[in-house]
Amino acid sequence: MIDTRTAPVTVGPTTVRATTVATDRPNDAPAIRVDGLTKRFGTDGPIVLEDITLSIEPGEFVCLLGASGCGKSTLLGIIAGLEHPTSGTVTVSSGSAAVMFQESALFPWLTAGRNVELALKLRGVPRAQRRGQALELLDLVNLADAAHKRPHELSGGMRQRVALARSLAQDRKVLLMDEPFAALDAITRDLLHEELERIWRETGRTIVFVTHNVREAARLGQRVLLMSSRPGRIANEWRLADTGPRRIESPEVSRLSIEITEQLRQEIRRNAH
Amino acid sequence: MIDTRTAPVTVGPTTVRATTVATDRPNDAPAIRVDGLTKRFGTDGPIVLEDITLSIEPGEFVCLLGASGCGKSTLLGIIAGLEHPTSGTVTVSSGSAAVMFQESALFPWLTAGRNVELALKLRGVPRAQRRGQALELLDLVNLADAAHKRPHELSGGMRQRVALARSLAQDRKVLLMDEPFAALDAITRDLLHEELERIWRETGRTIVFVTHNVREAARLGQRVLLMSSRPGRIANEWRLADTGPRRIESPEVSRLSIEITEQLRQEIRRNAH
Amino acid sequence: MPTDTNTSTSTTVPSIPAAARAASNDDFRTLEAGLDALQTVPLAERGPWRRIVDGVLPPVLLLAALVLAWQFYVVIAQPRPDLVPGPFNVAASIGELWSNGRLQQAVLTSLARGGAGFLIAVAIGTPLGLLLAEWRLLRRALGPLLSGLQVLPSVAWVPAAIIWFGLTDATVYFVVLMGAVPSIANGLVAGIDQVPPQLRRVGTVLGASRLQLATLVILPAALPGYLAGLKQGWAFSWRSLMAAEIIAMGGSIGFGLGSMLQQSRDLADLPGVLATILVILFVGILVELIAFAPAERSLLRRRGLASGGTR
Amino acid sequence: MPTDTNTSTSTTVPSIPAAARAASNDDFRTLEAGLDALQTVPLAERGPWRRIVDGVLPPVLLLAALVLAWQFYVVIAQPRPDLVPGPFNVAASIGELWSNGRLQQAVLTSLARGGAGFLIAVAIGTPLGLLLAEWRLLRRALGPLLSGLQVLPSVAWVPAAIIWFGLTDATVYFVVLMGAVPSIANGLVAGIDQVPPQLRRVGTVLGASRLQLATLVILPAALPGYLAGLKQGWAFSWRSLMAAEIIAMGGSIGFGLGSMLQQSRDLADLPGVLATILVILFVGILVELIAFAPAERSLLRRRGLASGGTR
Amino acid sequence: SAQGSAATPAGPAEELRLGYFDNVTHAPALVGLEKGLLADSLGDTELSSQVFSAGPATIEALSAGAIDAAYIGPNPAVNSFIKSAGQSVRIVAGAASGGAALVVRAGIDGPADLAGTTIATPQLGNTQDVALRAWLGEQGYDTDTTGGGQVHIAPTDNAQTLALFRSGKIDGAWVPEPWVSRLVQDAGATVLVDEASLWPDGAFPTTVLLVRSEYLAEHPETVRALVAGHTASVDWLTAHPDESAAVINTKLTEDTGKGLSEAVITRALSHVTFTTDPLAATFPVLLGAGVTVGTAKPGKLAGLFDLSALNAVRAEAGVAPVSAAGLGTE
Ligand SMILES: Nc1ncnc2c1ncn2[C@@H]1O[C@H](COP(=O)(O)OP(=O)(O)OP(=O)(O)O)[C@@H](O)[C@H]1O
Ligand SMILES: Nc1ncnc2c1ncn2[C@@H]1O[C@H](COP(=O)(O)OP(=O)(O)OP(=O)(O)O)[C@@H](O)[C@H]1O
Ligand SMILES: [Mg+2]
Ligand SMILES: [Mg+2]
Repeated sequence: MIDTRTAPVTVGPTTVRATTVATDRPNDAPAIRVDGLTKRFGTDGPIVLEDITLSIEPGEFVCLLGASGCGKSTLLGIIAGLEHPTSGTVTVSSGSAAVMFQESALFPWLTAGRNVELALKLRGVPRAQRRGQALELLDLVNLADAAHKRPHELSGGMRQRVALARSLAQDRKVLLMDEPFAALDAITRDLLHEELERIWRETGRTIVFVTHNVREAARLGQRVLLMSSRPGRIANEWRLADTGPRRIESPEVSRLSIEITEQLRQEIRRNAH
Repeated sequence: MIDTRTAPVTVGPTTVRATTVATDRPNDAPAIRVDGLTKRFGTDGPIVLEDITLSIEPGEFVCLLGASGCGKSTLLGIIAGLEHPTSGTVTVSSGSAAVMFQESALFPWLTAGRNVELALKLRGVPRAQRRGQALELLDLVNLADAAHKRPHELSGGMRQRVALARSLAQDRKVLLMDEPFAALDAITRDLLHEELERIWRETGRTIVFVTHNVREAARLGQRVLLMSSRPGRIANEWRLADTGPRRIESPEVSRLSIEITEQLRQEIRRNAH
Repeated sequence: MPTDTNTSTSTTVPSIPAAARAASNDDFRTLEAGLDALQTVPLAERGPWRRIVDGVLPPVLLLAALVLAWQFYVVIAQPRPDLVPGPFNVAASIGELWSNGRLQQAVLTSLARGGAGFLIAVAIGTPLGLLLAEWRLLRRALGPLLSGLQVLPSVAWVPAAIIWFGLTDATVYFVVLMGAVPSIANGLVAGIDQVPPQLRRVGTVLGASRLQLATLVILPAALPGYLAGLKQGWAFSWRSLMAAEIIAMGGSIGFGLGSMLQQSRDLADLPGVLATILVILFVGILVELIAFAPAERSLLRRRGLASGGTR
Repeated sequence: MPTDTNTSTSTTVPSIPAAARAASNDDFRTLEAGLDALQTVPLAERGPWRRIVDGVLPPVLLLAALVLAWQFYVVIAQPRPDLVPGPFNVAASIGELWSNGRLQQAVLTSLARGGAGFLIAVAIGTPLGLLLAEWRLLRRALGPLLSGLQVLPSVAWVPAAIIWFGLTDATVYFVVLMGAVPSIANGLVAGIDQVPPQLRRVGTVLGASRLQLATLVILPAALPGYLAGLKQGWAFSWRSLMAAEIIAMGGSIGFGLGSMLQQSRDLADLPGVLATILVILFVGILVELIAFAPAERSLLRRRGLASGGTR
Repeated sequence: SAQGSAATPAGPAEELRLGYFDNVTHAPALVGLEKGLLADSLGDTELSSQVFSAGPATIEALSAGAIDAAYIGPNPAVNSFIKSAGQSVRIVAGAASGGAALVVRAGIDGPADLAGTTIATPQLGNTQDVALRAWLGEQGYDTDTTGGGQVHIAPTDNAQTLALFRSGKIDGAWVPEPWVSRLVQDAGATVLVDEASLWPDGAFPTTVLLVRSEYLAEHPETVRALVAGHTASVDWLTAHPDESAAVINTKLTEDTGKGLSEAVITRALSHVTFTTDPLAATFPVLLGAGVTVGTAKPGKLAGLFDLSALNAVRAEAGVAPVSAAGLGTE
């Protein structure tokens, strides 16, 4: 397997619409570096991830695509520091990463506002500033009005937006997202794509976005990594020159989707017996 | 509101690939007729469906599209005879309809095979023939090997395929599907689109398919009906000349999707306050 | 494998014109607001009046009908009054017990003992449950024993407790504890087990320390299960208390409802027995209604777990 | 509103060439098979040997340690043997009870009574639960009373039952029924309530008649809740039985474990009391292990509800 | 080796907690309390009392240290002594003798009619229960402790026994006074066997005065004062046979809210003898009977009696000492 991931990566010309949160991007050091990572669960389990080497630039939006059970969540968990690699190293240059999960995983006993405030508290923000900052963050996801509502009073899409606000509250340079929109209906998902892209452009976060939706990956990512299954490896990667927001129905997204789908299906076929 | 739904509908030139189950289509009577249908829950609830008139031809594949809570499931339930209309009439010419729900709703205490057999039993198929017919139906959805497995041992996609086989076991001319693929991952969903289309072409069923995924509707339907919310009405409809299987990434699907999405978004915006 | 070759494709996607974008931001907000409005249906609360009519009236009517039928039977069939007393006899018996103060004394004694025993059980069961939930080895070893203890009728402890502690309040407390502690501890363990692992992960990701994780995430998340355990623990306390009071009567054991029941039996005073049973039932229901039901309801409602409405 | 105008658009979609299609059918099947293989992970069953080591060894070791500590204490501190007998005394007491046949008789009597009472309770509780679940008005009226009865310690019925039925087995059965029937009925109601409405709808759609819906859909779906209710009902039967046997001793009431316990107490025979407690515990656990645990496990496993494995 | 006797005397106790039954056979306690004889004799030591209804509960209270002394039947006392390896209690005086009988329903005229009947006793292993089992054994009947056998023995609470007898659910009962008299007077029972007829001289212990051994070791003076008060009480009962019924009834009414009828109490008193002699020599016989019928285990009785206080009190009054029959200090 030829490995092109160690080649120096150049970020395409990005149109940043608004930089409310100023981020300086030191173009020298990658935001995330994964080196020869291998993972197996237990001592006699099968190898889940094998020899993954990867480097992600600051401010990059990377989509990680793969069939169910190929190890996407495991890889993300290792980058987040929730799991330990069996061998190999993982370096996140900014120290640690914010994570957003598929189910919003909001604390059901706290209102939307308090959920965000809890993240601020655990980050060490003084009590006096928390409320204001939480409201700002909720406003960023267009939910300032819902601060007093409890998770169960919100729709799935609103919950995911609160979760997004909460992960932004961590104020980490890197944001890891594990199929954050998989459980949402199509209309909401399209909207949240636009929302996420806007926030990415506004805040300059480095985002690793796990999905098994080819079109979602092609819609959002500057770079799409396709993983193979059993064991999980990086099978291929695609780059999109980023020229600003694009629509999911654009012919370019479609063209790329067709290409990725074809390879993904080949990967899946390999597992038939 | 101008109502064009009473205009006679002509089915486009359909390429039926294989007609293992021979279906004669009496082009005179529609398969489903809905006339001035209005529905409210309880006596003082808001009107959910208002004055819906609709006619669906035998063998037609109709997609019903609308935002969450617009009344799609209610309409489907009324056609299925699970709910009663407040006013107006619904006629299904073949007597009754098969229904498939979002969650597979397989009986968890029965194997896949037995689930299908139960449907055959309730239809009145003699015991001796059930096993064989169930296996045939499971084979139709490429699951003959999984007949002895219980629902929890199957993946979400496999469960929906069993549910599809079960609803085919009812052997009704009309098949109503309520967001059958909404809970599946994107890869599986794409595959099931192909599966469903193949089965539709092979069996010549009349299908009403509820979804809130614009691309799914544009991918599958010969006709797409867009519903407005609060109260639910048919806001618009599109027809696709059916020239055989198409891909979800095809430019035509994309073009139609853009158009439908724009109208759907307008419908949604109307509800902001 | 041929699919493993890496093709680094570069596609240029046309951007939406910047001019249109600024204008579309407002549009986007309206769209999102519209969707939010469509997807959140305000739950229609039924009025308190409606709730009472629906919830309280039918059982009260049934009860009234049953009492009427009973009285009717007594009037018609004229059964032996010592075997089938009428509702009036029972009511008179309650009145008498009330007027000579024995009823109040018994209720107060039993409630005080049950309450104290329950609180001690909570004080023991809670740390025990926490330990069991977080210390795997202890749980493997002690868990089955604790579940076994839940199978053992706490009434079986009464004779042993009497031998150890004599006819003193210590006996009653011991029996109550043996009944309530396992179920409180097991309730907490079950509650903690049901905490979705995702919530722990979120806590860790947000940077919570071990202590913060326990106090800010795990305990609040385990609260419904803990509350269910407490409720069951109270039921066990109350049952065990009654058993202990009935069996261990005399000595320096105060006069509780169980003792009153047993005394009525000794006097072959069936109206008194039935009156006491009614009082025990009434106190049990009252405690549930006053102490546990509101806590549970508000907890579940705040988390959207309440089972209400028609859907 | 402008969006309400109907535009009937007609788009022509190019079809995939028919020649390619036939060949792609096999491809499609492989693709689907590959996806199925990826999405179903066979659950790794732990071997029975491993299960025993993990599940049985720790509590047994702990138990052994506890017994050892107890014996140690008795040897070192030399407490009064009538207050703190040693493990050997208790073992000797079991041996003696066994050798003179009293133990076997007591276990058999209690088991027979508990079993018979439980079966009668099932026979009453099941139709009651069905009625309650399906007849809304009855449920509104009777439901709260039945829940109330569950709060009432069944031991409170013993004095009344003795007055009604004297010191006979009828007293014991009455008390057992008052304990077990409400919990069996409530368990069935809860089980039926938890049947997802979707399953009912599927049954209706498949053309099931009312009877078929009940027997082929609702009852099988409610089985886990019903089984849980049965299990709890058995626990209540056993508890109530012990209470009744301890309190209502004498007369023509046969000799059960509760009576044996009370007799040991009367003879100030603490080793006997402890031995009987152990036997009661053992019988309770055994019944759960033999009768309920396998049924529950297989039921849950067949429905994929078993909580097992590390994830 | 007994822990209790290892304790050193600590002077008179501050209080003495006394247990007794509301029974005619416990009349020395009733009279002593009612007439203040016990309290007078105890002086500064505060006297409190507790009513029990059964021997085992009394023993449990003694063991748990909830009471210090008690009036009780001989069998529970023996039981506790043996089970505790001689550490728990000491008998310091006798209280009553006689006053137990087997009463039966009409139609049972001799031992031969008892086959298949159900006979109640107050409690498994108590004095009457053992007597019944032993007697039935002599008559050739099989019995067992689980209620089986040719004659079913149902240990039943005395109050319950009266009700059950009235409703015909039992055929007879071996009970102490006043229950014998109540069954005879109130329920029409007839006496089949008077227990007195089974013993030489008709003398067998019914009630003794028992003290916790630790208490005895710590406060011998207090125990002596108790024994003195008890002796005074017994003496009063012997000296005032006409007044005793009234005094006893007053105390019973005070305790339970209900007295006994004149006829019952008079008949009962005539069958009981009050004496401070514990009849120590009969204890091995009692134990032997218990072992034979399976309600007791063999054991040593040596040390059960501590009659030094009693004999000192008797010596002061110029009465002959009583014998411990080699089972303890005199
Ligand atoms: N804690 C664990 N112990 C053992 N095996 C595990 C564990 N977590 C994951 N696995 C296995 O590792 C493989 C990868 O799992 P992972 O959850 O990372 O996949 P994924 O790509 O995120 O799948 P999905 O798309 O379904 O979320 C799977 O085969 C899974 O069974
Ligand atoms: N049984 C019912 N009682 C009262 N209101 C109901 C009931 N069922 C549905 N509704 C209401 O009717 C409206 C339409 O519901 P319906 O489920 O048909 O929508 P839907 O289009 O299927 O939505 P979704 O996409 O979320 O499935 C909603 O506002 C809902 O609250
Ligand atoms: Mg995953
Ligand atoms: Mg719906």
